[in-house]
Amino acid sequence: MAVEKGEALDWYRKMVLIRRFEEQAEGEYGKGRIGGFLHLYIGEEAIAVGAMAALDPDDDVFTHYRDHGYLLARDIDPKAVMAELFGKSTGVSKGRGGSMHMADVQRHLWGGYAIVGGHIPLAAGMAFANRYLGRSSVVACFLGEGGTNIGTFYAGLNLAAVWKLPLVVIVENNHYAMGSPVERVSAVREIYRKACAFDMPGVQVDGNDVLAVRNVVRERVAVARAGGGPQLIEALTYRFRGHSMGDPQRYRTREEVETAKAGDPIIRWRHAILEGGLATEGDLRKSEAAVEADVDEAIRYALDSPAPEAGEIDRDVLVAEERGHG
Amino acid sequence: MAVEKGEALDWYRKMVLIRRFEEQAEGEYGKGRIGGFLHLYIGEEAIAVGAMAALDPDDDVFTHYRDHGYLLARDIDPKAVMAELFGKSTGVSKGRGGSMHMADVQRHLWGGYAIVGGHIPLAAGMAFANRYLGRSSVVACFLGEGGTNIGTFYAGLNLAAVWKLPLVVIVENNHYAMGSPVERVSAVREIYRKACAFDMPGVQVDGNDVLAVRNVVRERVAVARAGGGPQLIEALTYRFRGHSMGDPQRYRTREEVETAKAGDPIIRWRHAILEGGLATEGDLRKSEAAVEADVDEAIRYALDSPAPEAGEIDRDVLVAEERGHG
Amino acid sequence: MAETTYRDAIRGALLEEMRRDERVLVLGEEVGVWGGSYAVTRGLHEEFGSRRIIDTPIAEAEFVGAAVGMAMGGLRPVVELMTINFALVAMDQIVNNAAKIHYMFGGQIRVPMVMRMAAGWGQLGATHSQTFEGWFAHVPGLIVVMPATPYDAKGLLKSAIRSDNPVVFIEHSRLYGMKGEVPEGEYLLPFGESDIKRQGKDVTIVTWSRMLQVSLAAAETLTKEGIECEVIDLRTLRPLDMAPVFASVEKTHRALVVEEGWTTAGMGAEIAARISRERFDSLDAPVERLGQIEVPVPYAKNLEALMFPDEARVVEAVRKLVA
Amino acid sequence: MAETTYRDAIRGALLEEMRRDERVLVLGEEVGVWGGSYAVTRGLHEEFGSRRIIDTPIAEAEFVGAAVGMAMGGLRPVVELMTINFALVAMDQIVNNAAKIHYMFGGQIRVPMVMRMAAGWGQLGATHSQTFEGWFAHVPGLIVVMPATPYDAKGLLKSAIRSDNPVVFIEHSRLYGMKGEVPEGEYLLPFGESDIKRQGKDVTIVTWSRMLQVSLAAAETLTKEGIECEVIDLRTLRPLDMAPVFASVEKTHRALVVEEGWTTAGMGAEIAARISRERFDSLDAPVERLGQIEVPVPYAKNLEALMFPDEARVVEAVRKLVA
Ligand SMILES: Cc1ncc(C[n+]2csc(CCOP(=O)(O)OP(=O)(O)O)c2C)c(N)n1
Ligand SMILES: Cc1ncc(C[n+]2csc(CCOP(=O)(O)OP(=O)(O)O)c2C)c(N)n1
Ligand SMILES: [Mg+2]
Ligand SMILES: [Mg+2]
Repeated sequence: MAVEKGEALDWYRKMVLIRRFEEQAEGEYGKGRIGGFLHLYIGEEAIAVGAMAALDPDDDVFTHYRDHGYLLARDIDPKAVMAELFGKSTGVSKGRGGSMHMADVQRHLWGGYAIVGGHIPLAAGMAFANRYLGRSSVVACFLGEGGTNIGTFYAGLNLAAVWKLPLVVIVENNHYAMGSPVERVSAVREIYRKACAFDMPGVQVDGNDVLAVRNVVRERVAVARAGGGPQLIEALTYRFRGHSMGDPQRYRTREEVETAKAGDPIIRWRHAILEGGLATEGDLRKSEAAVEADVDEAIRYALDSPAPEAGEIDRDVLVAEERGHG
Repeated sequence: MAVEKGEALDWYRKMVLIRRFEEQAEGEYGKGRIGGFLHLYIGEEAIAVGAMAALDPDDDVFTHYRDHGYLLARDIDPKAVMAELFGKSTGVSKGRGGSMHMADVQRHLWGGYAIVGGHIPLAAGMAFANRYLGRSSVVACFLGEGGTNIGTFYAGLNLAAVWKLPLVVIVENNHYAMGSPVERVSAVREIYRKACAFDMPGVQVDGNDVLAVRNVVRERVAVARAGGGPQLIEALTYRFRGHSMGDPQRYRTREEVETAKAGDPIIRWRHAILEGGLATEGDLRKSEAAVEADVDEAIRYALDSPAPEAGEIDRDVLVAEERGHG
Repeated sequence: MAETTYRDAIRGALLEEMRRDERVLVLGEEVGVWGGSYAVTRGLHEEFGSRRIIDTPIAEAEFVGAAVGMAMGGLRPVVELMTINFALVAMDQIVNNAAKIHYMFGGQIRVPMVMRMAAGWGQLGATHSQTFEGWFAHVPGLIVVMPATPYDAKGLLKSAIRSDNPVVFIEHSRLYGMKGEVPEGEYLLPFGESDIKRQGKDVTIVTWSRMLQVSLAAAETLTKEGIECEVIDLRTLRPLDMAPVFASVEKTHRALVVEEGWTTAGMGAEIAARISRERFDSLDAPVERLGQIEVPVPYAKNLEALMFPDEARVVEAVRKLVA
Repeated sequence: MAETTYRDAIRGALLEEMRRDERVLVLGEEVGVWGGSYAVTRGLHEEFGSRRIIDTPIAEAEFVGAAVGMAMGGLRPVVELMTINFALVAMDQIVNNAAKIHYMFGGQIRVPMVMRMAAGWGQLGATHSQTFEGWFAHVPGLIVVMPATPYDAKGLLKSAIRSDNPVVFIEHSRLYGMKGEVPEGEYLLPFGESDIKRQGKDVTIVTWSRMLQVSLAAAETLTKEGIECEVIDLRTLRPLDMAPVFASVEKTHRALVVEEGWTTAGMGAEIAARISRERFDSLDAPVERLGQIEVPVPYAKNLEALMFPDEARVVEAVRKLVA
């Protein structure tokens, strides 16, 4: 395997971190400490982790509302992510964004966006700015397969292609948009094929194989960085939980979910590591325990953090105008 | 040639009618009798005429704002079309729509639409209604190639494909959207190829060959009518005049326009008729003279018609509600 | 009379109208198998199947536009837009097509359609907590309904479905569970009839949608202090029936408008401007407006709680008004 | 001082700011070789080339969204939307992205961008003759500018380009040819400062954009009848500076709002509501509003001429107000 021990373990740790983080977030939601919509990333961890591993630290990332995993994979402090879910002032978005609207600009993570497809043009614009300003950064933009049926996806890709922007669009095909299976809402089942309308490279990857994801993203990022224009990647995965909290999941059978769980990306990567002799069972256990402690700490931190002060409510609506020039 | 004498002459007459109508409209615009935006169809006549020849009278038509030609090709009275341009109460839309918003529901012409791409979903909805209500009508929807870069085009096609609607989308590729050549604004130059993203048949046709247009549209309409789902046709043509009145045309050379004029669809069809022995020079002259008289009459009619009464201004904003059921 | 939730009242209207008229159909994201993201269409797919209960792709502009086309073609589509926020994606279709087609083609074409969408909030953040009723009420060619009770919701939705006009029908996510009396038999309610939901002599409260419930609760509290509020529910914002409001102000000489949205250039501004003009001589005090703080809605629970008028704020505003 | 057209004043602002700051760029349909559909950007492509003057596909949602992303990435895009009608296609990007990103991510991100668009009419029909300034003014997180003179247009556009906020900059197609004094040197005008364009003691006219010119013409006529109008140009609708309006009403005791759009829940409603509330005791008569007839704009010239306030109608409204 073309992966180092350190890397392999790091990816494992991150995937387990995301999994554990999400499970705990679900529990905290049940206790009423997290509110609103909460979209869990459980089952899809290999995509965020594999993709982030392929990006440089100053490459830019845009994601949709199912976004916790991206932040964690990007090494953003789980404490600040959890605090955001708790609506605390120490959260990544100061408690103003919540689960669906998390950003950490220091880490070039430009936000989770909650209007389906609405962030694709933003990502294109950022890619434009990078090139215009002579930065070599590539922009990675994530969305779900259901989001590939809205106008901004297509017309955004066209814009990016016409302008040959350094943009890599990664579609997480978890087979459902809420309760809609792909074939009910998309004329093509294979999302990567939509690239054909824009003469854009389109590739499919097993999104539950973190190494495969890393490799495909790395390849596409290199092409985009070299001036090859936008790239489309479809990563096949499966959402193990409901769309958000309280989804009765009438649209699929329990068996289907159980079958999908056999392909759990974490279990797969665990096997791969052990088989490849990249780490021992003990190493993995240690990693798991560390993650457990980190998430517990994140929850404590979130709990102990102060809520935003009431006076904060009208901060940052607008940047203050410099009036000197009047 | 698989075309009868009567048909051949009828198409010729209609193309000449459109040409003459547009030339005269341009003149009337100069005299201030027509206002607003005026988009002429000169050079593109073969598309409207060929396509209408392929449709049944109760097939439904949606077009964009460059719409006079469609109405004339659909046998809608030139008097009512001209009166609309003059903003008269006898106009097809009672003078309320003008050049860009003309409809004649009796002839299943559901309107010219002036927001680029905005009518594609409407056409899809009409196709849905036709199937739902057991009508065998197919819907033909026309737009320009520039309009294929907006979200409603792509997402509208996806919707139509998912629902397998009896819809034929016909893109008039006249090479420019205002001053934008295709390659500046579209990732693919061959618009018909955009169909690939929807697993939809896409074909290209010489839009200056009225018979070719008729044949291709007839074929696609048959497929759509038989349940084959939506079809995409790209008809290649060229706009001989400016985008609208007062276009300085800095975006193309005079030579380019002159070269294009060599492919004038009317001249081509004239030759074809004579060569095929479908009519004599005299027949064609007679037809031209008749058209000339018709357009003159249309102008007289438009001039003589009354403007809408002031009291009409707030008519038809809403359909009166039946209050009886309260 | 039976107690029914706002949700069930709306479903009841859909059910009755779909049974009555084959041309009525429902489309939107997750309206079918899922039963609607707020469970309003639950059960309809079982009864009517995929022919009449149609799940759409996430493509608001396109399925709203398709509904316009369906309506032109003789159907009576009821589109569900999940939340009013997503209507922003379809705004061109609503304003330039649905609202204008009847007029601009000289009255030849009718667009009988209903666009259902939920306003509401609940730690959903800035993109998911808005309400734009004033925007829709601004547009000639639209009918805008915003019911506050199960009774009104059912009667007005049935009228909306039978209307030959495009109707924007704005529900409220925080009302879906609310119960109220709904008669067994069929009934329809007309557009453009404001409803006096509570009689009073001291202050006129003008409101609609969920803020009616907030205002009624406030009125209950105020009655203990001897302040009697007349609470008027506009129910439809276009057409707008101001007659009962004007009559009320003649009696109370004071008016408060309570709305959930931002006040600047919102619906409340229209109401306040009209009362101020039409009852200039009756008013003993300026017309007051209570609305959302003018910032994007924050996620944090404690901040969000400050955003919208609540019972306490309405009580306080009325107290000030009569002071 | 030199006489310059409104069009050239706007172009001048673009030119100066582009020369001053490499990060400023212009994008939109036909802004390049064509020179802008209203010829505002003519000549810019020659000077700055395709790197900074960027022709876009017809895809308003996408190029407005791209401009948001450019702004986030450190550029200062000026987007041209041709006409305000096409902004409907991009409404989600304007409201849910441009206006909210700074706030909802806790102030981390700035969106310094300008969205230029022309209101206006002229036998263009219902889809092409609208104006929605009240919609934009409703939205926290946006700055909304609507200049009425070459001088204001230039100074405010320069401020808009230098602002770190998203600015909706609404021009008027029927003002582009209007001439006015514009100083040679550089100047900027602040947001949120209404401007008294004419002093008067009898009636306060509050207006903005092209209606300022109509109102000034009416005031000229009225002065011959001995009626002196104070005409106040709001210039920016968000932030809104009502102080000069209130001060004026204290003097005149009468106010008329003149707007080009539909009145219901429009910007004028806000102005009327505020004056009525804040100067309740100063007013000798109700605040009046004059706006567009509430129908989609018809094409026919004679009907269109009835749609908008013109000099005669303003004169008549003022006469009635002082009667
Ligand atoms: C424009 C818009 N329409 C509807 C919604 C409601 N919605 C939120 S998530 C979602 C499903 C998205 O599915 P997909 O893109 O496949 O992503 P996944 O949730 O599977 O990760 C929908 C319909 C929205 N947020 N934005
Ligand atoms: C959404 C929208 N954006 C912009 C415009 C302005 N506009 C009118 S026609 C046109 C060009 C359309 O070109 P194309 O689709 O190729 O049709 P053609 O005019 O060549 O027939 C543009 C940009 C519009 N009407 N609608
Ligand atoms: Mg999905
Ligand atoms: Mg074209």
